[in-house]
Amino acid sequence: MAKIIEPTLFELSSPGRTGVTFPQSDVPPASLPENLLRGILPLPELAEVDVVRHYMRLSGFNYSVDAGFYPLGSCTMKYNPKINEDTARLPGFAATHPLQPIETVQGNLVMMYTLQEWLKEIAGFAAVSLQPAAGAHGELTGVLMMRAYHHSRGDAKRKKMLIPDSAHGTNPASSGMIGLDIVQIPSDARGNVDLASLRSACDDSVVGLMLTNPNTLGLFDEHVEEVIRIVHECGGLVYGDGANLNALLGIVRPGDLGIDLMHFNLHKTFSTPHGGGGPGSGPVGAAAHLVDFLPAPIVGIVEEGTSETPPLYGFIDPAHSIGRVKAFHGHVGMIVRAFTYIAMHGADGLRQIAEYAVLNANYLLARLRATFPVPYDRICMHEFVAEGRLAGTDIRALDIAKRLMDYDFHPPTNYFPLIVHEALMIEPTETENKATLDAFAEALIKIAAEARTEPQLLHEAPHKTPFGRMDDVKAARELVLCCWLPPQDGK
Amino acid sequence: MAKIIEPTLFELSSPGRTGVTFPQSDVPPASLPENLLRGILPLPELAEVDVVRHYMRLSGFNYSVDAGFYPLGSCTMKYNPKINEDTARLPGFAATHPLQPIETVQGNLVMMYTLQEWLKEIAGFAAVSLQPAAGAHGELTGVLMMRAYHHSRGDAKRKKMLIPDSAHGTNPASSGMIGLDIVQIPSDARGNVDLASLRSACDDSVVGLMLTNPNTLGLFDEHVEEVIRIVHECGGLVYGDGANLNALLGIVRPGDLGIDLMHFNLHKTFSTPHGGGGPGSGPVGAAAHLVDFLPAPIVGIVEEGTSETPPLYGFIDPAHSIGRVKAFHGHVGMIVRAFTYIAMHGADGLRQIAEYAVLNANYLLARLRATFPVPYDRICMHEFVAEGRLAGTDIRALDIAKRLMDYDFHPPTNYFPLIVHEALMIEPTETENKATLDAFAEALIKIAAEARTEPQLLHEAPHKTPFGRMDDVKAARELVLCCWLPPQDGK
Amino acid sequence: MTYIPISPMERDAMLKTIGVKTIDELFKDVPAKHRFPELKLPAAVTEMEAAADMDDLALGNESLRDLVSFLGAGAYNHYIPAVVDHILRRGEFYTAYTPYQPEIAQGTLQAIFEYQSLITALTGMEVSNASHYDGATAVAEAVNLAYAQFRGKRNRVVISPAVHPQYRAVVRTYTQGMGIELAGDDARADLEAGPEALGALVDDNTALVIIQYPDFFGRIHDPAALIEQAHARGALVCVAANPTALALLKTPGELGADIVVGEGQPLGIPLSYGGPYLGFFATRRQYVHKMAGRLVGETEDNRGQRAYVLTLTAREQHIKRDRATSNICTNQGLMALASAVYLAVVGRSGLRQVAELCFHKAHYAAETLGKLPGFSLCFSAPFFHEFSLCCPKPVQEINRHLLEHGILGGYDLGQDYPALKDHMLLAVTEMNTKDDIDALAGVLAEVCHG
Amino acid sequence: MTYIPISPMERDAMLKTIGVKTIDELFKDVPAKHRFPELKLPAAVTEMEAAADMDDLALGNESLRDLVSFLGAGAYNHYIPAVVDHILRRGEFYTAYTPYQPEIAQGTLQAIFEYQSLITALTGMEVSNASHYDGATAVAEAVNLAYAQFRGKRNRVVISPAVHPQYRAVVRTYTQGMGIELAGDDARADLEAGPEALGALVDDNTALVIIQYPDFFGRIHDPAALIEQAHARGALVCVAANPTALALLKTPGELGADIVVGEGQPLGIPLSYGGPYLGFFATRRQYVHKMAGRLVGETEDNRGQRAYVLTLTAREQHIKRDRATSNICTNQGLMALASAVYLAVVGRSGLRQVAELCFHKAHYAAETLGKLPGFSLCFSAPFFHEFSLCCPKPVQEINRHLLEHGILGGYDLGQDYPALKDHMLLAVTEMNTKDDIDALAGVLAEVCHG
Ligand SMILES: Cc1ncc(COP(=O)(O)O)c(C=O)c1O
Ligand SMILES: Cc1ncc(COP(=O)(O)O)c(C=O)c1O
Repeated sequence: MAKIIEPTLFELSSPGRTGVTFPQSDVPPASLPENLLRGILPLPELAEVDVVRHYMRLSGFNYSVDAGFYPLGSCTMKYNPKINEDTARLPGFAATHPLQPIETVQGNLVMMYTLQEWLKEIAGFAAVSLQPAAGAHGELTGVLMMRAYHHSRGDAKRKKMLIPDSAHGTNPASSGMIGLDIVQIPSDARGNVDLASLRSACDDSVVGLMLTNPNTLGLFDEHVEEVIRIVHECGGLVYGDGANLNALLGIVRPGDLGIDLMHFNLHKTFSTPHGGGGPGSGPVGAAAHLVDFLPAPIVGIVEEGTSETPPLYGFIDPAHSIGRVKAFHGHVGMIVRAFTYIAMHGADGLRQIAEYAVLNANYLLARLRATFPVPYDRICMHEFVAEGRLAGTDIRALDIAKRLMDYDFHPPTNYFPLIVHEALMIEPTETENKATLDAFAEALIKIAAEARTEPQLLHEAPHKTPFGRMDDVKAARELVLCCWLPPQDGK
Repeated sequence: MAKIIEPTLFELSSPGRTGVTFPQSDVPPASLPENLLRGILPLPELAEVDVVRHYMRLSGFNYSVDAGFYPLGSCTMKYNPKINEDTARLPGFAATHPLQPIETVQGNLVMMYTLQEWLKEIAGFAAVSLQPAAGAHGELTGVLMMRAYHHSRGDAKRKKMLIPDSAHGTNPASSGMIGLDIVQIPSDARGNVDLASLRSACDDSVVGLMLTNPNTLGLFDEHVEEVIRIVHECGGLVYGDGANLNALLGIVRPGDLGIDLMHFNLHKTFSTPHGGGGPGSGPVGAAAHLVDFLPAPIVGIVEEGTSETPPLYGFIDPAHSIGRVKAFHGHVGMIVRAFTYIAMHGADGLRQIAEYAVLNANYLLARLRATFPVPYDRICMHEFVAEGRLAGTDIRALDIAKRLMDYDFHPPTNYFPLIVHEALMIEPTETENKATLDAFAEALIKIAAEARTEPQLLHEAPHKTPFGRMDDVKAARELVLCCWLPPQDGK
Repeated sequence: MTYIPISPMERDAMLKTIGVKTIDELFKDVPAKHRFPELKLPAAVTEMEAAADMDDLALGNESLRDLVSFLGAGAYNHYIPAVVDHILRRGEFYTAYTPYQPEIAQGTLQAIFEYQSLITALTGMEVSNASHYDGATAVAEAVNLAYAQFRGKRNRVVISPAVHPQYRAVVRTYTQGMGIELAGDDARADLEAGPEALGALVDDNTALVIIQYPDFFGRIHDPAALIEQAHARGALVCVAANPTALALLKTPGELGADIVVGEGQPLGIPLSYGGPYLGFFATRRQYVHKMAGRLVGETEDNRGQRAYVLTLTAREQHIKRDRATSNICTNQGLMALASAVYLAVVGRSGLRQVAELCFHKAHYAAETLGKLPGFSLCFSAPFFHEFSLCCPKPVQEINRHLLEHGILGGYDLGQDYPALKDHMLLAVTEMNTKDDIDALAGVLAEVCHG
Repeated sequence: MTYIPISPMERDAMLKTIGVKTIDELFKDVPAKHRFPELKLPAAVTEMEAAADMDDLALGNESLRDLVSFLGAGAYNHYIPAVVDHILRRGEFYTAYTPYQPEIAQGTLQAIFEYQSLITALTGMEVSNASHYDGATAVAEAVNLAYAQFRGKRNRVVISPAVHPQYRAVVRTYTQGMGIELAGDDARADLEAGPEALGALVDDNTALVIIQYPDFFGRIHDPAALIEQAHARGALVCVAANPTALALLKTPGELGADIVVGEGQPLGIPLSYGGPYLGFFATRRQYVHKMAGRLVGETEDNRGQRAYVLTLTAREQHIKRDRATSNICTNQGLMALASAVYLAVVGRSGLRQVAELCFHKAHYAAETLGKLPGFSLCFSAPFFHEFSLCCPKPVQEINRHLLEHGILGGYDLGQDYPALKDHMLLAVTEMNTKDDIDALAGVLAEVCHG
């Protein structure tokens, strides 16, 4: 029997114990439909103090941005300003119902409209929908829009989506999900999209290209305009995976480069917290020719204002919308946070974000390139990818990642992008100071030395964390996915 | 050099770094009085993320009620309901200025008036002042009132305050602070006030008696009415130290027993959190003959209501008030929490608090009396005091306390009350469940066994905490009480 | 105001280490003609100003703190115990990423594992994933599961017209261009017909039958017969359930459902003008390999401690790429945590209490309003906490009047169902007092006279 | 609703272990005739109801969210960065007791140590304690220190009439019956006289001289000469300082003060209708043994780690009992933490910015209002962020008008100082915009005409 460090809610439960209770009914009782009633409701029985202590203890097992450096490549784990948590909780926002008459929620609608405008301006698009719930959801929205665009032009034969081999898994998955065929485009020796391969893949069956730029190597494609031109020439569209927009704020607008549509990750670039897995928010921006295909509805002015009265904001359905991608209007709680964040930064502040994100990444690259192989070694953007191998040792990226935990750092992303062996994908973000970066670099350099002198230290790492390495095979084999059992007491 | 686990704010500071900044001025500048200006402002320079991480790490070094069992005798470390934290932060309360016209703060005043009424009812007094900031502050208020009462009757010769030997240090300190002479009254063999000694101390120089009942042994004085009668007979007053009121809610009203005045600890009995040392709140209740001496002002009805309009609440100065004991009206933030708490409990709920606090204490006593000597062993109230000595070992209460930390419990209060050798004063409170009490008892029993088999384990405890035993002598000798040094950069 | 903790001095030292003179040099790969655009955004504000501005914006809304609400239709006004947000505010939870590194993410992992357990307990199913974006996308993902289960060989999905109109819309969006035929998705269908009527639409090409329980109109139909019919044709059945109602009602699991999804918002999640919410998704063990999303399983660490990890990751996009069942990556982690804390703290008796309060109050409201002259109840089936009221005037007009009395009226069913012109869908929860309901009745009575 | 986690079954098992049959038996020592009184309290409510009731009560106040405020007089409306409350909400901090067990309280101990350091940095002093109840009681404790320092042999305390009237009241309360003579505590004194005038009151029997800096009227006087005078007589000097002003002004330490106290509320603590606030208390090293309150000192643990403990505890009530300098036990720990977080996050430049904004805005206000017909500034001394305005009508009447325009006017000085009838003390902080000030001027101009 494994040792139980913290019992589950069900194990902590005790018959008859109660937590938060509710008032007695103030109306005459109606009769319950006996034939439709369930038996036992097998939820735990706990007092409030039990619940608080349980989650206090669980929280102590987590690493977080609030606790330390979290250079998880591709995830933009920047500091989440606390003011955003407060503004999102203002009852004026948090206690509004999604189906209220628009006249009663002009605060929400002005805010959402303004954020649409700001995102258009920041990335160079003609319109933005705030509906998608996360990056991948934005991608799904985007690929549906791309296909709908072609169909609207009577062009139904396009079925191929071009995706660079460095792309995030959600890119092919999004395209695959709607039935497109994926054609993988290799990268060239400098980490760019290989132009020759791209050219030969481009024909009139191409829906488009899903481009991540800077790509997942952290590199700005040196021929980005050429790449886009090639796709456009064959009638394809270029989708931008905006996960890496943090590097481009105030530096270049994807729309200006010719990207046709793109999702934003408010939960990366605009600092809405990741929540241990979500919620995110993945607005989609579209160039003029794609505006009509955006998910319905978007926020717009439904009655122009006058000199005395402000305009009335409401919802507008794009003419050829692909439809709704979720219920209601998007992750408004996240939208409030991103709005607050952008308002506090302004144009100069946004540019500084990109500048310092890129400065920090290049600084770490400079400090680490002598220790770890860096396969595509040139000036990077907000992140870079090293190889977690060390000549003459059997150390793997995973070992290095785990050992970093003993130095109280969150490891970088491992094993992604797939085109780098033993990838360690390092994204420091702009909210880390030099002392932290130095300490991190020094820890990695020390670990590289340990790999030679005491490799067991790495193989068996982590040592100082509350939990050690996991038996993934057991989990997959036994598939214990929940912990409740119908209680015995028949209640 | 000692190893630094977490640098101080000053050590983390870096020149030129900024955190929260403020807007540019929107008014024409005035000229600063150059001759009155300071040089360097030697505060740290940190970013918000630095501050958050620092305090996250510090918080991880603390034990708390939210984290686990905290049977710190005399402190009533019960669970603090989360709703109280929210109600106290409602902007309608938290953003009101103490000097606003009363017409604009009727919400505050109704609440404060109602809490006064509730506290009167709960403890059996004629009036209550919410002004005192903590228990000791309530005591100071009380002893000043007692003397003022005597003086008002032309009786200026009373200078002696009787204080049982089991009393908390604040009792003699409060009396000493206003220049009274303290006469210590011993306890009898059953832990009661020794009646003979009391009788012989009582004469016309006695201001009164400061009585803690249940006392700090956790025992209800078996002759409480007799004790009070004796003091009253010599013209003295009886002050009740209400720190232990948790045991009496709905069980008996101190006022009904003849106590003349008493402080409440909202931060014990009524669950306002201790805050790592404060703030507390120490309202004082007074019997009819002492009402006029309460600190000024108290909340009252200043204009009676009509069938249409509610009464107007405001401030009233008691006729012979001792004066103000602090600025403004008391710890309103704590008052909101206590109000919420009492409202949720009602009369039955309050009685249950006392019942279960006493049940839990007696249960632990029953489980532990075979293992540790209990000098005054009878049915206890909300707490009891054992001796932390074990025959045939050199183990002290301190060793046991420190070893308990390794079992993830907060130790009981040590070395208080002074009349028990090696005191371990255990107050479980009503918000702990049986499983926790059992685990605690078992840990203590196990520790008693360890004391015999592996005494070093105890002498050197704690082992599993982030910090080990402290060098108190070094602290007192070197007296390093702050950590900033004028910076060198001359900025 | 920015959050950059690097001083100019430090910046210069770093540039030197990098080997460039200015930050601008780091951006030479960016086409010069588009480099450094001037963004037309309002001037930056400090935190103090932002706080005030956001306060003002929020005051531009009339919130449910000011209004008495009878609006539901997929998002419900329930009491959220204080403890829920207190736990959500812990930085250890909300500023962590998806738990890719289990050694330092057991807090999140165990919390998800418990969430999965709570959802299976509530729904009567065997496995639950770690969440979907919302109830609507969870329904769409059920279609994906069924489609994958039959390897694309069954192309028909039967969906009840009494499924939330927005959920049906999302299913249409997700399935467009896939050659999937949606049967039953007809707002002009006979809405009185019970679930059995749907049975007629199920054929051997049907991959999935989707119903809602209680349905969009709040009605509780026993779906057992329909489920049997569907299974007889080899089709799977997905039930979109209201989680509060499941405290009272037979579980979809008992009733034979293959997939149970739903909107988890009623479980301790603020209305927040529509999101973030929580799509829950549970199914039977046999379909687990086809299920989308994160999944946490129990295991052990190398110190012999019980622990949890993300498992069966081979189903997911980062491994399977274009052959993954779904593209989902970021999900609703923190909202799943909110619902778990909610379920833990209200517990067995509390959730039942909430459900009963909803039931009794809704029935009191239905009885009171149904008797008002000019008004009538539109369906006769048993219902949970929502019901359709046939009104003597357009719903919008009535709602305008209600708003003047501080009451947020019900949902205008006419927007989605032509036959339900002048029908209002009203939701009643534990947050509505008898006085609220009587006040609603009072204003409605007036409106009718006016 | 209670928070008792013991089920009836468990209760019975526990009673059995104890050896009694019922809980009531545990109370047999309580005199029967008073046992189990029936408390007349309103029926218990659940959390949901309590939340709503408290919301209603809070709405019974007009708060500074709704009003533009120029009210100060010892409590100031400053911006509190969001991060302050986020840290205060961590259960590890707010649900811990006083750090009696340092091995498991280093979070609190280091936080207090840093607070002490921040206070000494701000005041220019050598040692600070861990807090007093508020500014007023901190002043009273300064009297205790001085009295103890001279072993009760000096019985005179000189206090400026320009010290906050409530602080003076508290000093009177604390010193009553001790044979201490309070000189200068006269609301009819010449208020134009600078601190030097106080000097005349200092004699060889004087233990302590107390002034406020800036004073209650907002004025900044250089106290150096007075301090010299006092020291020449062997007396100690206590300066009650506004901590925000100390970002700009010469420190009392530089100026020679022996004790510096003050109200810490401006440092990130909500107004909360007057409390809980924070009394800070700093002094010179030589007086540390006479200082009241908790004190944290640096040390090492037995693992060689730097650590912190409560030190010099022999001064305190639990050791010294009746001979302790003060009875203080529970202090303002969490408020001290709030001020430390505030000072850390606004930092060197932020606090200076706040102070300058206060200064400039107050001066703009003074200039604007002082020019209004019928109004005039009452003092000519330099001031910080508060000033006295002589008004053409009773302050209460003016304030009623202002309130109608959503403005909370200043403090009516006439209540405390007969000579200042119709004088209003106005405070201006970074929270007041130029528009606010202009609006105030507009309404005042109207009032004067009316
Ligand atoms: C490059 C890239 N694209 C897409 C995504 C998917 O975004 P989301 O997780 O918000 O769905 C990610 C997320 O990690 C990503 O890094
Ligand atoms: C019995 C007793 N009396 C008085 C006090 C003093 O109360 P406070 O700490 O609130 O000043 C305490 C506090 O621990 C106590 O336990």
